[in-house]
Amino acid sequence: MDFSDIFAEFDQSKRASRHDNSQESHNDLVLLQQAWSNERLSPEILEYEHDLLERILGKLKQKIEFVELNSMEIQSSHNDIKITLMIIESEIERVSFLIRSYLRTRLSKIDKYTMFIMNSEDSVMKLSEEETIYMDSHLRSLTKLYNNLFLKHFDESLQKLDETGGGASMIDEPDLQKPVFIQVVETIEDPIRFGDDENDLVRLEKGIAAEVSELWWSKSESSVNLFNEELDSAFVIEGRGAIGGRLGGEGFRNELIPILDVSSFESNGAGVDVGVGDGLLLYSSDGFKRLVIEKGFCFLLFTSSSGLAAEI
Amino acid sequence: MALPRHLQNTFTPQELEFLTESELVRISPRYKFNGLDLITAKIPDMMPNRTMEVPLWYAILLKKQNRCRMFTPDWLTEDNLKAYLKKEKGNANAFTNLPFNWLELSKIYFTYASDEFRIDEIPKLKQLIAELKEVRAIKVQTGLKSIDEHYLQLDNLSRMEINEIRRFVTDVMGKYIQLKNTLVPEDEYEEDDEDVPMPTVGAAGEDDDEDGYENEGYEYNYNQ
Amino acid sequence: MYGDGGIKLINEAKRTQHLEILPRFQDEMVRHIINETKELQVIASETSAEPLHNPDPSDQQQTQEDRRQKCLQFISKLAMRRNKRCLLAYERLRSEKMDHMAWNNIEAPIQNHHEEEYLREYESNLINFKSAFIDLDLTGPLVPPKDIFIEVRGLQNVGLIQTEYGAFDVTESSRFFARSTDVERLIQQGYLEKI
Amino acid sequence: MPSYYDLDDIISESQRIPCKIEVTLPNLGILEGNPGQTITKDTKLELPIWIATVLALTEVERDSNINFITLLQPDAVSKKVINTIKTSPTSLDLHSVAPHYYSFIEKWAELFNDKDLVDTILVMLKERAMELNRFAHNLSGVQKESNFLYSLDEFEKLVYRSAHSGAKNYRGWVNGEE
Repeated sequence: MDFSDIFAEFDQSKRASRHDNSQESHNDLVLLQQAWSNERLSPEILEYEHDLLERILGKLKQKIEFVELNSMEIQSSHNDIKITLMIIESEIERVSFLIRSYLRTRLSKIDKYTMFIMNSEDSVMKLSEEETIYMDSHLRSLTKLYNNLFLKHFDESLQKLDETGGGASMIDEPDLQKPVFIQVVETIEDPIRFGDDENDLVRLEKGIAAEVSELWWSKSESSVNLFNEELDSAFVIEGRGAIGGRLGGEGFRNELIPILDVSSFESNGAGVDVGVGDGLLLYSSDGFKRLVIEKGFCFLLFTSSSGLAAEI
Repeated sequence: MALPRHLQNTFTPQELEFLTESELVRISPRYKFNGLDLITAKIPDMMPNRTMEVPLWYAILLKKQNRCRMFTPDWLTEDNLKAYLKKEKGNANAFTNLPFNWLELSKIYFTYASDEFRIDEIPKLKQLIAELKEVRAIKVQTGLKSIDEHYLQLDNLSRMEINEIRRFVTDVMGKYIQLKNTLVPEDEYEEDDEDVPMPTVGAAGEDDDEDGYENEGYEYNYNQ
Repeated sequence: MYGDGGIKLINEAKRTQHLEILPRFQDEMVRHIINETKELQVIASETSAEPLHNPDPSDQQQTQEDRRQKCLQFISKLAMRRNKRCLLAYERLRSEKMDHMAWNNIEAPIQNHHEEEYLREYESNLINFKSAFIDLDLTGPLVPPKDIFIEVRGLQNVGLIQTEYGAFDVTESSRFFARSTDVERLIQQGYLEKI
Repeated sequence: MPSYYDLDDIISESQRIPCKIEVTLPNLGILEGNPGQTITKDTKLELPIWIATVLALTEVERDSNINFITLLQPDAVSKKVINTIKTSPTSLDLHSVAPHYYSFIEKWAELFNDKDLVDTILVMLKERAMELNRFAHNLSGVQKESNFLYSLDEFEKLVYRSAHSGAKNYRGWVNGEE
């Protein structure tokens, strides 16, 4: 077997892509890890990463086929070949693990909040087609089980599974007040005003943002593009609203940026600095979202050598 | 269940280690090796002794085959760790700015690149890492005392360290929030809807006192 | 007292909450609760009792006497809902255990045929979902991959071993890299050892 | 809002609290174990929370200001318990007072909008959480088995498990477990 044949494919794609965005693959990994991490830590179901998954699954398929095609033929003891296959296979395992864990995390949330999701069009939109089928089918089986075991003995009025009155609502909702750890990964220069009070200013230096679990934006009434083409560095929010959007600055490609949904803001004074490496633990209470940022109150350094956001 | 409970809303340390393995690190190949176009990385051709960046997991694989040298992180030296430790001990209120995956990285390098350190260096480094962790753990415990429903301030705490306390903190803070939520916000309370019947609590004793909890017979005041 | 059976069932569920296996279905307890609920339904429907709490303004005429009479109906309704909650919470936990069995391929006999049926349905739901991701083993390990390949040393002369990565001639003192899943058994059998 | 399917929440609502019947009720003898009988005004008895809280909020007659029952002060918020909570929160056997203490307080505080009570409980929560965290992490100074761990209420037990598993998982990882 000619060694060069086997790897021609790699060489070609490598050369071809050299002029493309060579960061793309790695960015996909970062995005996938981020999606996995956010899904794990946020209480509610997040939007299914259609495009990302499609891209990665496509490449995964190619690699699996490559391994299958070559593994039996390569019985030679050529070390480079063996190692190459080990590398490819190792990566297949790594990527598979991430996707598997991502999908199963989502399914567990879908199971938990089925009734809530079904009652909210926005939530249903977040599911993939397969997930919707899974959810419907699971609910059908469960309903049948409950009916067969006991509900069928009861009056119709007592058979519902989505009753909300009478003290205990049957519709379990994700707890959006649940505290989450967040991390500031970029800085925004201009002050951001929270609430109506002129004094409630927060300055995030350019390049910084507080990475907040997506639960903050999912509930927000309005989200603002933080780093889009027109608005390069900063924005101002007035009144109740949300800060959030996608980061498109240098080195960042559509990274999710924080959403800080704020209706009341407490700080020790105006113009609080939040610096790189700062992280916040936020929570919301009494039905409002609240942001508390104090100087020096932070957690985390960010992050990977690529300069991209990392979840904590 | 689709996802076991122990994996919900948290990470295992192994998972955090896995994430760190995606980080790019510097290596110096020992042999020529063709580049690879992988799913999540494009590895350029490798030339002997030409320093390059590759994902950590990739470096580990090559390292196991003795095909490269791994450069250990700059901060992971005896001198630097001693300096960190000194700083760590010197300030009771803040954590030093170690890399946010310092625990994962040090463990990985000790495990897979032990020969990149000086002879006898690793036990000392491990000892320093353990001391740092210990000093910081005590600060975490102290810091946790400031926990309330608002926020928790723990500057520069690393991802592994956060993960270690994640569930504890979110449980306790969550309960804070729930308890606070039982109260009607003060500004809304005045406009008490007259039609809402209020429960009454019977006094179990006869004493009367201003401070309700000072005696058995406290009354709840519903009107403010 | 109404609801006592329900709480008994829930305590039973709590006791067995962390068991990996599906405990016996508490047929008798469940039947008891169903019967009590049926009785409650009869009581509750004896008069078309309007809800006592949050009275509607048009309800002005309702006398204290009426309301006293209706209190039993009211409590019956509360108790019915309470019983229903207990039953559902009990079965929900069991369904989760069955889901767990399906994900982990745990084969265990299930006595209750409705539950048996549920499990089969869930399994086929799962197979259907998995078919959209044929390249991933969705039921595969949830621990991050680590040391997929390991270096091993032969301890005995075994001869040629075929793996996906070629054949290895396992002899005393031979060394090679192999996929750990391929050589796991050989290590257990003492033919190889991990270096 | 606890989950509808949450076992602990269901159990916590079965906890009984003392009440006084405010009006004679025909047919409600079931409440004191005499089905079919009448239960008379001023009867004192213990009712599960899921009934008691609703009856305590329901008026006998519209605008009468008389509710079916009056809640009597339960032990859990008695002067004695509250004082112990204030003076030595970590030595209190909370589990004996009420196995689902916090859950009970939430329900109680919600009924009475009792800010003082909530503030007191928050202080206790923190003290006890810190203490159990020390146990969970096996920190220096905490070695021998203590009665404290047996005094945890169900929520605290859960917190203990959280803290403990965090510490245990980390140690396992450091020691090379997969």
